[in-house]
Amino acid sequence: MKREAEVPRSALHADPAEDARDLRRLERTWSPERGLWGWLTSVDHKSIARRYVATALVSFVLAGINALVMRVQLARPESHVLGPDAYNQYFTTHGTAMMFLFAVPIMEAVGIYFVPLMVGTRNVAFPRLNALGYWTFLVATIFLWASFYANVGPDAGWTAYVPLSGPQFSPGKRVDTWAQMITFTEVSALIGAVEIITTAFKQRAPGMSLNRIPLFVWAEVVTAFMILFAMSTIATASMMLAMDRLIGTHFFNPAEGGDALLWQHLFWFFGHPEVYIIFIPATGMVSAMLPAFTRRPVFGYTAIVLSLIGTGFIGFGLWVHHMFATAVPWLGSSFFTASSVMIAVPSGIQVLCWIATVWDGRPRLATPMLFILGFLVLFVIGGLTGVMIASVPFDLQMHDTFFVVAHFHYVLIGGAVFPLFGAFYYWFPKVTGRMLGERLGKWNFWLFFAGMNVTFFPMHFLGLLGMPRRVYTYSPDLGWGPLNMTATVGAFVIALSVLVFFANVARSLARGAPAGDDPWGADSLEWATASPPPPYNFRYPPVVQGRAALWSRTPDAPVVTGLRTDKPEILMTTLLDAEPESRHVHPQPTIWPLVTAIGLSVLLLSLIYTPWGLIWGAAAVSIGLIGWGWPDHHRGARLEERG
Amino acid sequence: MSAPRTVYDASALPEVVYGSKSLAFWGTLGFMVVEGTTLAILASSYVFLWSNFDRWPPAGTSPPSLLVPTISMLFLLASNLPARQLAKAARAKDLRACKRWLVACTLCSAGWIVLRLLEFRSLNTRWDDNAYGSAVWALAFAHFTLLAVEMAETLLFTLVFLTGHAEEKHFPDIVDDVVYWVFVTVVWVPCWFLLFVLPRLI
Amino acid sequence: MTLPLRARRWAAAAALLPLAACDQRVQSALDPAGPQAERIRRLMVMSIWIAAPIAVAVTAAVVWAALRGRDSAHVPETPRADRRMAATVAGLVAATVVVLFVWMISDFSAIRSLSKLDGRPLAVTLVGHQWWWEVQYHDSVASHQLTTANEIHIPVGRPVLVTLESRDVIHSFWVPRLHGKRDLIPGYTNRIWLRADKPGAFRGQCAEFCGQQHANMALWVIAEPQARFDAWYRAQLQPAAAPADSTRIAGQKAFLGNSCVMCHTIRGTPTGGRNGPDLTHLGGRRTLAAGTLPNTPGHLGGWVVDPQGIKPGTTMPPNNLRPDELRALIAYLEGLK
Amino acid sequence: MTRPIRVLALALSTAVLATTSACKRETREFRGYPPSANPGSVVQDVPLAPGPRQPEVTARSPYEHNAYAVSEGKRLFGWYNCSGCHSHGGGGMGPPLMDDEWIYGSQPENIFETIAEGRPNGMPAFGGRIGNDDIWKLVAYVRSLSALDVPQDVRGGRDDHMQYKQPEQEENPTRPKRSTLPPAATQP
Repeated sequence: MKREAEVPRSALHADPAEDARDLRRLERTWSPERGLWGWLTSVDHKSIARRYVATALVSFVLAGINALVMRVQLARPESHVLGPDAYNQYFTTHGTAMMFLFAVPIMEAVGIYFVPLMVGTRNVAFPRLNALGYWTFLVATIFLWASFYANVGPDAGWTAYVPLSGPQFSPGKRVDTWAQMITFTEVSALIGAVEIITTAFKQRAPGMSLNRIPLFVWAEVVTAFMILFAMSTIATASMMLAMDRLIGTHFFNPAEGGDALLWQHLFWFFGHPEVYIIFIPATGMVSAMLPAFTRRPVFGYTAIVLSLIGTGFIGFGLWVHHMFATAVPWLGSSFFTASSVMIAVPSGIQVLCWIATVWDGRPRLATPMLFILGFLVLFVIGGLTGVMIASVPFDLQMHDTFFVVAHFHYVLIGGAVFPLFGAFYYWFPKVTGRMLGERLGKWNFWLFFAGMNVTFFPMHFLGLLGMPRRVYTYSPDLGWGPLNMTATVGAFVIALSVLVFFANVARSLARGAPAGDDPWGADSLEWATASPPPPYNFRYPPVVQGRAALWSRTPDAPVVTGLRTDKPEILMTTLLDAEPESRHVHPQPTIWPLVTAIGLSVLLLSLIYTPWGLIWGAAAVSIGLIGWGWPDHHRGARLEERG
Repeated sequence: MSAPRTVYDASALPEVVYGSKSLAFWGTLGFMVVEGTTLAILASSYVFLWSNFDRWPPAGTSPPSLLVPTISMLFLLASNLPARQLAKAARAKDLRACKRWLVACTLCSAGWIVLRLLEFRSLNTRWDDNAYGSAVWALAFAHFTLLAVEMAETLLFTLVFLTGHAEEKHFPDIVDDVVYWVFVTVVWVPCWFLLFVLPRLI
Repeated sequence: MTLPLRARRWAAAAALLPLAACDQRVQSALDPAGPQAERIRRLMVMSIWIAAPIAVAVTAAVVWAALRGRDSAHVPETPRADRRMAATVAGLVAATVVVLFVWMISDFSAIRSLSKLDGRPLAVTLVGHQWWWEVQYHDSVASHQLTTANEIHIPVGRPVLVTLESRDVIHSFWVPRLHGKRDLIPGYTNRIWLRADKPGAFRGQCAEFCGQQHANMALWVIAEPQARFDAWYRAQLQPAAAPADSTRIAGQKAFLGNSCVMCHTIRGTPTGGRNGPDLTHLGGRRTLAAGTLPNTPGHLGGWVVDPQGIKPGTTMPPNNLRPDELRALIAYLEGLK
Repeated sequence: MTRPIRVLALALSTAVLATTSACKRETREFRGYPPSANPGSVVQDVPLAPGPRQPEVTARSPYEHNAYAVSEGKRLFGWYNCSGCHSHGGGGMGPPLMDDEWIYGSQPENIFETIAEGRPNGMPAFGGRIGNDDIWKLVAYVRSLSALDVPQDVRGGRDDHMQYKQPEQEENPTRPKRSTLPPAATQP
């Protein structure tokens, strides 16, 4: 190892030439390689997160098209756009893709992009693992959609209840694709969770003690913890389902002591937290955007953080409210009613804090703000219907009807997609360096808001009128036609609004107004660097002096120097107070995550066909992991050479 | 952005840190949570399915043999002794001791694998006999994969060290590997109790 | 709720104004015909009356908050204003908790009133099949037991205890005008209590996704006064009447000579298939194919010849009958009153 | 960004190619195959006679590669009480169906004929009682019991009831033996 003094380090140079040399070296160290190889080997959290977002948006569009086709089928009674076989694949793939390939990954992806920037560090904690997470996610996406278009789309519902999804009633490989796709995406989600937790715990800028962590980062951390428990559960459950289908185990076969309800318990033990895994990051986005548009910090920081943590805990205690119709004992169901009602309290606290922020601030009605206001209205409606169906009697009537469809679309679109679209408008300038158009943005919002209500509000009434969900047709005698037609019209309005969004993106990429570092006058650290951020994020790691990092910054704000510029070094700090603790050398770009992901694909895909896939796949994965783990020595770090 | 003035110099900070100060520790911890949850879910499924049976193991299935599983479990626990020595050597950055204990640990982990393969035969049931068989096999096999992963990781470190590719940053990695080692071995104790002892007690 | 009846009706109507256009209420949870559905409807109306003002208030607060400070000059943040806001938010949170608590208590009181009905129940077992319902009436006298399909006749005012079982996948029994739903789960035996307080035909539908024809798995609950129910029951116990005229005799021959007998039973003939519905009194039923088609000769003919065109993926195979055979078969089956 | 897109497109099209083979396996034809698939054209009336095995017709049945049809065949096998004699393929009063002995031939057409026209000593004729399309499904299922030409990804898994046998997908192909008619079948 070279002696310390000879190592090039970042320093504040008075001499501009020296300063420029230093900057060039830093840039060289952090930049990915050029061309396709560089693209395949990149471990930069920003480029990986961009790919995540793009891939998830592809699923969003495709699953949205599924929804449109289904709405056309349901617009009139007894229409013949889709048969039952196709319809079942359409709605299953719609739900599966929206949950597993769009909502969860895109929420994590925004976290992977912005958590390092917001805490003032240069990359996520495990960049190569991060790349692996993306590649597995990509494989899962391609796999599900290819299966769907090849008529192997899963058709047992995104909940895949056994025994319908079991070996006897789902012949062929349709449900196997579902089960394996779940395992794939969970690998990627779990990796993302570990990234986010570690980054937020160990890589915060000096001075960013626990009580100064931005609310968005808090939200991502709480989500990541929920993912660790929830996603391992569903990955285990989907493996059990796959084993029942492939090697004849009896977890879910009642005749041999298995249990159909075991699946439902496991599924919903994951499935309910899943909703919060999608929703909590969205609340984080709201809390991140509000200061910029109300020109004041979010009201009730501590209350919001505690609410997030509370939601994270209670979220695991109410899964049985999805199973009231299966005849859970009354006593048990009362407990789950109580916890389902109780979770409205932390959500209520957050909503009240946001309204208080707007109330006491000087709101500026830019597009992101409109999406926040729309979110508040829609989410409250969805939350209220949620409290309704927490009640056992109410749920016995409305469970598995269009009332529930309306409810969860209000919560998921209103509660998560609206903040997400707001976040697109808010952070697009940071990611691309260009502003999105405000005019189209307003169109986008109002069409979305109107379409959302026209589509889903009538569904409440369809449910009350007795229309069950997951039906591909209905009789004209039942009087559901007009409301369904209304909903279909609304769905096309939503589609139009999404088109407007993409038009806006295309227009901005071509000739959008340049953004500058901080177009919104926001308060968090990602705005302290250029737009788009350089590969190393910050020339010097910043030092945080208050909760609103930028607003509380003094003119002579301290920065950290002394990190090496010839090696990708990052600063590690202590968990509680974010005191500088050590320096950590990050890995270089590498192909091995991709190789490992390919090995993992071999493992999981061949497992659909034969148990021996485990052996072949394990061999394939091992190749990737050996390559990954084998040290590549740069700058003579080998101990033995040192003597 | 006004020019930064005050400087916080990081150059004196250490590059190699151990335990909860190191990044890898947190990654390991995360994956321990994931794998612990997986085992907990399989164990809960085992208990859940138990409630469907009058007798457990069900009539016609003999209970699992105790001898090999107990030896295997004790061996797992005992293997923590060399692992502990390995961690100590890594903390002391003692290259030679590390090599020695890495080899010992690799041998230990190979021992686990052999014992676990024998243990599968002590289950006295097949995974496709009934739900009992499925639950037992799933738990035992899931833990087997953890053992295999730990063996592979230790083996990789052993090869890196024996071929002279070791770097200083590997020492904390070895300590994390030992943390995982402790997790993998200790987590089996409740599983062993659940699979082999509890059905005999109730 | 002590409002006068008319006011209550009006309130319910106001809450559900968008529904005024539709009067097809055979399957509406808002038009209860039994005590449980009525109890749940009251709970639903109450919930809507709690929720709607909250939604309106929040929307108003959001809009007002967004507009009021928009053009104002800088509002200085004073610690006092922040404290006042904190007190307001705390008060609203407390109010939320109180509302939720009251709401939850009313849920619990509704649960209690749903669980059991007084009186000696009529025992019915409902067996779910992909994609139809098998209905068995129990009686201590073996010869008084009865199996029929896709229609449950019940006497008005008498409690019915429905035992729920499934032969294949999970289904869910749901007749919104009588009660909420209850799943039919393989390996489990569930029960649900019902009572119809007025005569009528109430449509129900499978509510748990059960495969290709989940959408066309309906049934009817027909509540009749006790005397009519008894008459119906007695008639159902009879085996099918032997066909009298030549067309129907030919129809019976067609039935017995084709694949029908592999799955269906007509009591009084040498048939014993249990894979499809019992057809002994098919002519008396309201619908065919589990509520898919009205029971008319034309629909029956279409169903026999091309079931896969009507319910794609159903388990009934198409039948290649000669036209005269088909006509006779329809006449025979429609005659099984 | 054009390169990444090209890579994506390449990966996508490879995946699509890989899964198109799935189409045959996953199609669900509810109205049955067109009449050309009916047996009239392939099954000749062969007078039963003692002696060497009948020549096996080589035309293929429509359902050997279709998972849904095989599973429908399995359902019908249970519904039409084939298990009454053949047990769950293991044999009882009737011959076992999962071994390598095929008295009347193992080709789909042979089995079709066995089901449709019956065989001496107990096998009833189901022709006219079971539609041709359903018989073909039964044929596909029966052949899946001994894994004859029925690919593993098409064969069924375990049932949701008591297990009498291994799931079909775990069967290894059993090559049919050249067998002669049993003495009982030769008697008039």
